Amino acid sequence: MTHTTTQITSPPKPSEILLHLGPQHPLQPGPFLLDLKIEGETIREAELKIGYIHKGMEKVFEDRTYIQILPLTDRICYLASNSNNDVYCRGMEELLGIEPTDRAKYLRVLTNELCRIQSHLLGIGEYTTDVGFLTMFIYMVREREGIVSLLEAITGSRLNHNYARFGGVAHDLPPGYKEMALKTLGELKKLVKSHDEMLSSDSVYLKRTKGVGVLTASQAKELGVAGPPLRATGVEYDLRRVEPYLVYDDLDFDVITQTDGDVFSRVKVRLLEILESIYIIEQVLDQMPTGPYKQNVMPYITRPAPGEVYSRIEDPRGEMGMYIISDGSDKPYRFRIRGPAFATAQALPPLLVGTYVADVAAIAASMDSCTSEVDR
Amino acid sequence: MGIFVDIYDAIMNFLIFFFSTWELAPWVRGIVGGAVIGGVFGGALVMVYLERKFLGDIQSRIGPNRVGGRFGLLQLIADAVKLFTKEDIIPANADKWLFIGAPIVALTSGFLMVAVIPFDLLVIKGNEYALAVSTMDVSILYLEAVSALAIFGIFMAGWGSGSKYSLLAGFRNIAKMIGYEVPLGITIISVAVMAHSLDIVEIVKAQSSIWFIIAQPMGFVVFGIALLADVGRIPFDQTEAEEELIAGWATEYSGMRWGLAFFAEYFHAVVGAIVVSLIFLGGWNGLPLIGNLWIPGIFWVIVKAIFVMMGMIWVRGALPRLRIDQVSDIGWKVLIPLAMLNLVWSTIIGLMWA
Amino acid sequence: MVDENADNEMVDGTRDIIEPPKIDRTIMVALSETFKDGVFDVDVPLPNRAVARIDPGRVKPIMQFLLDNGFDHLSCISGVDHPPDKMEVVYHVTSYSGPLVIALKASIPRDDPKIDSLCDIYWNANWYERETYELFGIIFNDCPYLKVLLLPEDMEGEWPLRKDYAGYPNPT
Amino acid sequence: MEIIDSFIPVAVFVLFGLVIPLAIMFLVKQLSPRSKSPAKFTTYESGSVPTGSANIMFNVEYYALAILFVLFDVEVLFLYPWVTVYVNDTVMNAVFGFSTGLAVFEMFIFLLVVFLGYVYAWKKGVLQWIK
Repeated sequence: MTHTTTQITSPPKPSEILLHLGPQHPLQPGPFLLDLKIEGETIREAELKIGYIHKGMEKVFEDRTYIQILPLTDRICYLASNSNNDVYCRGMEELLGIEPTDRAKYLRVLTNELCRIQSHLLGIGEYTTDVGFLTMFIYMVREREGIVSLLEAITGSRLNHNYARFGGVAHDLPPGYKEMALKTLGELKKLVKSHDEMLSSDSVYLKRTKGVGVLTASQAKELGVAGPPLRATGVEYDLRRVEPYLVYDDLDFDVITQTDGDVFSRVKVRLLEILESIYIIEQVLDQMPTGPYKQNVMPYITRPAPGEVYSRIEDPRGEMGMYIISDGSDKPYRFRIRGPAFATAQALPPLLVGTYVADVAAIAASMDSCTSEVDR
Repeated sequence: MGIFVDIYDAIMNFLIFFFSTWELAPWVRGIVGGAVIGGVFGGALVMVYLERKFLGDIQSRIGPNRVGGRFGLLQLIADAVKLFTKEDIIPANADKWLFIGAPIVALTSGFLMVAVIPFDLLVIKGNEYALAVSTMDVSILYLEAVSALAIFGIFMAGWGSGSKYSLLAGFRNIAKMIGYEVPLGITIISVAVMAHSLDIVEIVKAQSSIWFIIAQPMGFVVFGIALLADVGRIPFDQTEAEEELIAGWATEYSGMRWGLAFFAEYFHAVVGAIVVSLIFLGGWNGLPLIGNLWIPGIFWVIVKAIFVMMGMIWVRGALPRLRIDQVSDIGWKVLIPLAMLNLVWSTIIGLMWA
Repeated sequence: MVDENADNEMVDGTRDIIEPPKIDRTIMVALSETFKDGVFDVDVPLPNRAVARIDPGRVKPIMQFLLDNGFDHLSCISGVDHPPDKMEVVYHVTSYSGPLVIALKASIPRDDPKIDSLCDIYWNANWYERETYELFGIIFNDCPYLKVLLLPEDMEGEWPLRKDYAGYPNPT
Repeated sequence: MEIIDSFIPVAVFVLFGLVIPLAIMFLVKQLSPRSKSPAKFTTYESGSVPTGSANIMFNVEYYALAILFVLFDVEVLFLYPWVTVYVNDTVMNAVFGFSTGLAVFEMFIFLLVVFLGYVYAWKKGVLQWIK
């Protein structure tokens, strides 16, 4: 793939139009500008322009103490706030040389997987509404409510959870949580299975998604994507398996892959990952050890030794990495956020070239890019 | 029940007597027939409400539930008030007359369709009177012709808005309709073949023993799909696909001007539903085997039309949107051969009946 | 591992059937042997992490070597400002078949921050380089579209992530 | 009833179609607020300033389809008068001297010819949406 597929290189011919999709377009999860040069219904060139909600987080973090950064990591991507907390805390634990308690590890896995489920549910919902299937969107949002309530019961908040702490987590489970979770998840499992069946048998849906926006495994690797778009091409790359963090070593789960690499497969991977996450959570609830949920010493002014760390996690969208450089003070010297959505957003324009205007919504939504995180 | 029929017949007798003796009957009939427009307009309102509630049920949500009590009955009134008091904007680089004309053309097309729709057949002193604003020998041909006017309306809106989304939608509309007018026409012919007439009244009368949906189910399917495409509802709403083209041809329309275009769409959907109930579902003929059950024919037409509308809403709840090239493919490669096959089938059946 | 790769080959028939290179820390030895004076200060702080400094003039052959040895995923490019005299470009390179993340640091002079672009080697380097350019003013030679990505266009030339940045507007 | 009688109500309905929207728009003009600002009168393009005109030379990629559509519509027009007379022996015999079966047979031949042309167009790829 060449870089010319990411840019609009020439002015439109008389038969072509330059169409701006964004920054306010119904297909978008957040503001970005997608410039399309189209001829008839076919896209000749595409260019993605981002930065409409650039928050300068990396600069802001350099001016905050380590504890102050923690709630801000939620805001990188509100659908993956637990993952972001966790990756930051694990990085900091490495710098500080402490280890979370066993129970905290399980609790973090639990919240991470719940977070993945609700993110995937909303991702699939957004996707289905982008192919004109509003019904499935509403079903998905309805199902997501239950998961968000489960997260709320643990963390006390529905969107920006801010749950992980250095060396532990913020709270323990509320009483009776296991029964409540198993009940909700059991219902969710049935519903997701029936939705999967519905989507796999709806002929119009299949027409819209099969063979659309195809990525082969080698292309996906070249474009540098990770997460569901990569696994949909058949590459079994999941950081939970490749680089087992927390307690994923002790848990039994499959890395979900599909083979076609098209839009349908990407959604299918997410659907099946929801089921897999439910399976993980059931194990976590069974195996959860008793004991303290956080370290006794909670340093309020954290001054890690000079050094640097690159910690990463399997976000709902792919590989989330944080590169923290400490100079021994109470603020990071440099804080770099490597977001998964940034990588998938970069890979979007080459996928769009040569497809139809109507497929833009399907392809863009199937990559499940989070604009908030792309812009940071 | 019988008393209602008597009262209904008495009113109708009076009206027919009244019109047939008045010298200016056609003119007056046209003006009084405006009530039918009002009736279908009310039907469009019912469909909007039905869509909100029934689609809400399908999608496991409530739908309007604040304005006008628990069931949101006054939501439409609130919407109308909102539309009336919204600012009307004509974009600077729009073609002004096309822009203004488009909703008028679409709405007029709907009105003209209403003119020939018979709602009932009254037999008075051995004479048959169709309860229609205007009767003609070729009403089904006329119906198809004026319904095609709406395509011009949408294209006028698409081209005249001066917006790129609208332009794409306008071209999509043309591309879609040239694929679907042909199967629509052929299925209408296959219906007419069995009734040996192009008059809707005759077509409905021919269904007194057996509905045409039973005689030619394939024709019903083809007609239904083509009708969905004609009125532009999911899965054929490419012309206003929200996630692709904002609102398609209606992007630049605001306030009541948008409201008119919106109502024109629902008007077409309602008229389409009535047409389906007339030419495939037996019209005022009641149910097969059971008969009319002493209920006046007009109610049968309305009940059947409501069922067709619910079917349209159901389809919308159950299916995503097709892509425009797939729409074109389905029209040309599936529906046209099926429609021709159905024509041959219905001709043979029609001959056997004759 | 072997099974996974067999699956992959079944998926993508066009790929050559080559045993993928082993992703482990021996790559660091190979790297420092191949580029004798190009790679130095090799350190392996954690089982999955390796750090090294590289000669900024030889970044392209080093990356090509890594790509040929199975490190097919450029995870991230970060700039780090070390006033008063130098800047660092940190490359995090990893692989789609193993956990090892190699952080390679190239120090460049602060008054003339230039380094070769990796866009020919790793396709996805493009946006990372553009981001580093607009935030630090590090110029990547031959980057195909080196212009602002996240910032507004009139902020080009501000370099906000440099340590001495005083705030907008700050014409430099 | 004369034919013109059937169309007089139609003419009245055309008047309705013209008058009702205009009356509604007049009413709206009295009710709705007005505030002029230049940005309000640009066309909507997702919040970006539109570049280039929308009234372009569009590639008529379905030109062949349009021609085919005209052909089919003409075919359908041929069928319309035929449906009313094909069983009516007296008319057919009086005008053409055909019996029923013959008229149907002839129309099938006609349909077959059209269908062959349709298959030919399909094979030539006319029905394919151009990418």
